[in-house]
Amino acid sequence: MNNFLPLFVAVPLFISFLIQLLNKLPDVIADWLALLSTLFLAIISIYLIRTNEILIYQMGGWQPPIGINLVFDSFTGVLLTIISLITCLIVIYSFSYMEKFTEKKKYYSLLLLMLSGMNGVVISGDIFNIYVFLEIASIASYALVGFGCEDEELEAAFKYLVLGSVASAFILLGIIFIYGKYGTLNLAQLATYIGNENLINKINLNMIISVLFIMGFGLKAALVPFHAWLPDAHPSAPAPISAMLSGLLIKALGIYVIIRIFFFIFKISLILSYIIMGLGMLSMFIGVLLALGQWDFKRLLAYHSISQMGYIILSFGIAGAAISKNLPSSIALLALIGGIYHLINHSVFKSLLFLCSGAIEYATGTRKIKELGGLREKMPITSLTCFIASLSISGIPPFNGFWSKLIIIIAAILSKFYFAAVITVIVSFLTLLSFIKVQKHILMGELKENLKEIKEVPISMCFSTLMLSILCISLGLFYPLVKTKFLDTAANIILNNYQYIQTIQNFFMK
Amino acid sequence: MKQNNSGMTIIVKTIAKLVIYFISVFAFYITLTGHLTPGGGFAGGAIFAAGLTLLLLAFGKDILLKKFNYSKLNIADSLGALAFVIIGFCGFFFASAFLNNFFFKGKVFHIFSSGQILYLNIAIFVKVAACLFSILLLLSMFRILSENKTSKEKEK
Amino acid sequence: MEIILISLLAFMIIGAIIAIETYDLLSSVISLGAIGFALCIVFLFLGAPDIAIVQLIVEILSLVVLLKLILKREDKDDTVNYNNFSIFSVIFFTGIFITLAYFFLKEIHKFGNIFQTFNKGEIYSYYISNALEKIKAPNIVSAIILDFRGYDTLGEATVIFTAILGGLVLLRKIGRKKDETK
Amino acid sequence: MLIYILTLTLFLLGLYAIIAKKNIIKIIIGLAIIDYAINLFFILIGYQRGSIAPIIPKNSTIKNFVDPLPQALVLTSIVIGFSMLALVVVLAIRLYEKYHTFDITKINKLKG
Repeated sequence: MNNFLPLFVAVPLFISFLIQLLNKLPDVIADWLALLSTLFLAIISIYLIRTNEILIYQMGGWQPPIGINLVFDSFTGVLLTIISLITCLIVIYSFSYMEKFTEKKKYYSLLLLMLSGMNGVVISGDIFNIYVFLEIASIASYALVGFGCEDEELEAAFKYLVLGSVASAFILLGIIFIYGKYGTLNLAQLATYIGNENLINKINLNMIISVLFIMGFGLKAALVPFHAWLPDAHPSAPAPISAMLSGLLIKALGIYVIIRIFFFIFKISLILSYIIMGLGMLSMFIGVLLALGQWDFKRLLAYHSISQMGYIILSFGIAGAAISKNLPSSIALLALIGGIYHLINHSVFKSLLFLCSGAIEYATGTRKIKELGGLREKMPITSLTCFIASLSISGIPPFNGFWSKLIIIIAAILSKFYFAAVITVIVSFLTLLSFIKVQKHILMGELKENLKEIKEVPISMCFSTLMLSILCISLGLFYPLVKTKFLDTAANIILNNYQYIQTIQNFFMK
Repeated sequence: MKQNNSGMTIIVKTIAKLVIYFISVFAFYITLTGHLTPGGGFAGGAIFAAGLTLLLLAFGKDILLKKFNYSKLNIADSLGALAFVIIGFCGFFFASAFLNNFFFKGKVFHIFSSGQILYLNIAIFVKVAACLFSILLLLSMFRILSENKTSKEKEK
Repeated sequence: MEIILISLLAFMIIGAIIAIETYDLLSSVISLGAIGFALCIVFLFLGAPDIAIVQLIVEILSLVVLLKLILKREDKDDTVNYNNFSIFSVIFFTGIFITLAYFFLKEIHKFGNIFQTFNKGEIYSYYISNALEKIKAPNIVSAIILDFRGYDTLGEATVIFTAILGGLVLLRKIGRKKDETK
Repeated sequence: MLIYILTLTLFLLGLYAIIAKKNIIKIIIGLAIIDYAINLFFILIGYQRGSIAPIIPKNSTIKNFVDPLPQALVLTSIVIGFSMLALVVVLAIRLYEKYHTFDITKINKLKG
């Protein structure tokens, strides 16, 4: 069962090197190779998510503290399934969307490298290994942001690259301090050392290390003080790439690693969870305020991803506060379930929204909401899926956005953070307001004269947008089933994280 | 060599022609004995790329492009990376773990001694040499493009 | 031993200040090269030969790349505008960070004895003793890179591959196919 | 302790160059200096006083070596630093070709 783990990184790497090797062959070969590999990964991840015990894979056959080990628990499983499923649909989407760009084969190999970087970060159990695969995913995303080689895209890519490399420098500095103090790089051994260590004075190294990690991974997760790159990088990237960036990259590289480090390795403390909650509320509020004034569709969506990320970070902050104030564990469990569920929902409907914006840009050639209007006659499928996605992001009851926001609000109230609950309600109302504006301009209204001859986007784009909207609806309607099968075990894994450390311990070299 | 003015003076060209053999022999030595003496795939590949850069700077771009055009560099680059992953996969299929070193280890202090480390060193040598040299070729190619563009703008 | 390291480090800091502050871009790139070579010498003193080799060669290549960027282009950095607020804030922040650093750096093991960490050099001694028996590779660093932690180097080779691919993608002349209709 | 603090000042100098300087070349130089400082810090952490490089000599039983693990990590981080530098240089060339200047303040087509 655990022999599948290295395939998540090895198969995309192998296929992307193969695509670059067969440079002379036509683009169709690259399409099918990319599709088959992502489909294969999706099937493995669905097969693997059903086991709810922790899988360990010793890379190279060496025991954990010597070699690197890969870890798969149900929280990783949830993330791996989202990444593989959405990447598979994005590859289908870019069959026809990328016809507008040159060098389609290089696009596919960069996409697969980003996928293998994300998978590598999610399943690795060694902190320097997380850094290396974070670098792979980031460098691939820098190149893909500037894929169109226009003036704005190059400038956005430059800004994103400089900020990203500063963040990686902070992360590496944190890793040096960890190795300097604890002498090990393995996450589980680190957790045991930090666990039975008594901190003497106030300004200790762990505080500095957690500050460095929050700054580094916070920038990768586009939390507010470090969000400067996101509103420029996402609109200038091609649509499937911005769907992947804001749907998957900021989650796998940012949120997941923050949780993995601050819930599993550094015992979550009250101050730390207050900082995380503060960051969450800040990004929620500022993200949606900036989004209200936007008239460029993709830039508006980029600001909304910042505010939606604030939801996820806030719910994990609430869970951390509940654990460290040792409130009844049901509250922390509820907050964790809300956070993970909103993470899944946000990946689904945010990628769907970006793919719809790409479809609109593919058909009409412009992203400005003012110039669009009344697309529902000419582009029925795209407008339908865009409508469903906007409903679910603003939290209308039957759709999935509503459930996760509700859980987060309940968790905030139960753990007596009334201020957080009030902010969440206000922000979700403002999101609803902003998406009503979007719907009014794009779908309702009458068709402008210069848009008369636009026609529906090709089948491959419609197929992936339809599939994503079906996923949106089914996640909303079958919420109890989803909760019991995936979310409970994932939340339990995070709550009592000693299981993670125990299972790796008994693999240790004696 | 016909006398063309691209690249540096004749002195640099003759020295470059002589030195390139020593550099490449040194690069091969560093790579092949990567597991015995300091060095390894990265160092050897970088040294070989530095030698090619010397040729590029001394003789100018067009002579180099006859032997080292992009498709060859690209194939060498992806072949090196593929070899690395394939060695990893044969560890995965034949032995217990992904990058397991199940190859014949041989006697200590001999070249063919430490199993997969030698093969991986060669794979990394090919990859790093092709990669670093294609960066420099890329930059020198691109500067020509921007020059004739700026010259056109000056005329306008 | 420490005196040599501290003097080389002082040389690197002065070189860094020169590299950042000079108007002429060419001299700042050259002083960056000087820092790189001083770093290579420091690596040799700290007993890291193959890191010194790789650092030296990569330093030369990055110098060539930077010079290719600067020559025949703008060579004066005319954006320098000194107001005393920026200088004062820089000194203020470095002062805070250094005093803070003095406290928390106490917890890292003293310079020169690596056994003061939490696991008392347990992984270090495993690598030292098993590199020769298990893998028959005298060069322990190569043994770690390609066998104990070979997965890191797989990621490493991919990083270079991605950077080259990214460079190729960003340097192509036509990004988007200009469709004639719109 | 003094050596660690000097390395941290080098790191801060690189950070200062990235934040305060307006010229793209100075930002690239700042990135390179940050990489140098971090690689140096890694090797300083792994130095054992009075011990030789981690290459086992042929027929001698010296056992005190420098810690080889940071050196393996620094090799990776040097190559990552160089590939980052190559990407930044490529972007700087394209930006110079489009905007004809290295000055950050003049490269601001993106609004909002």
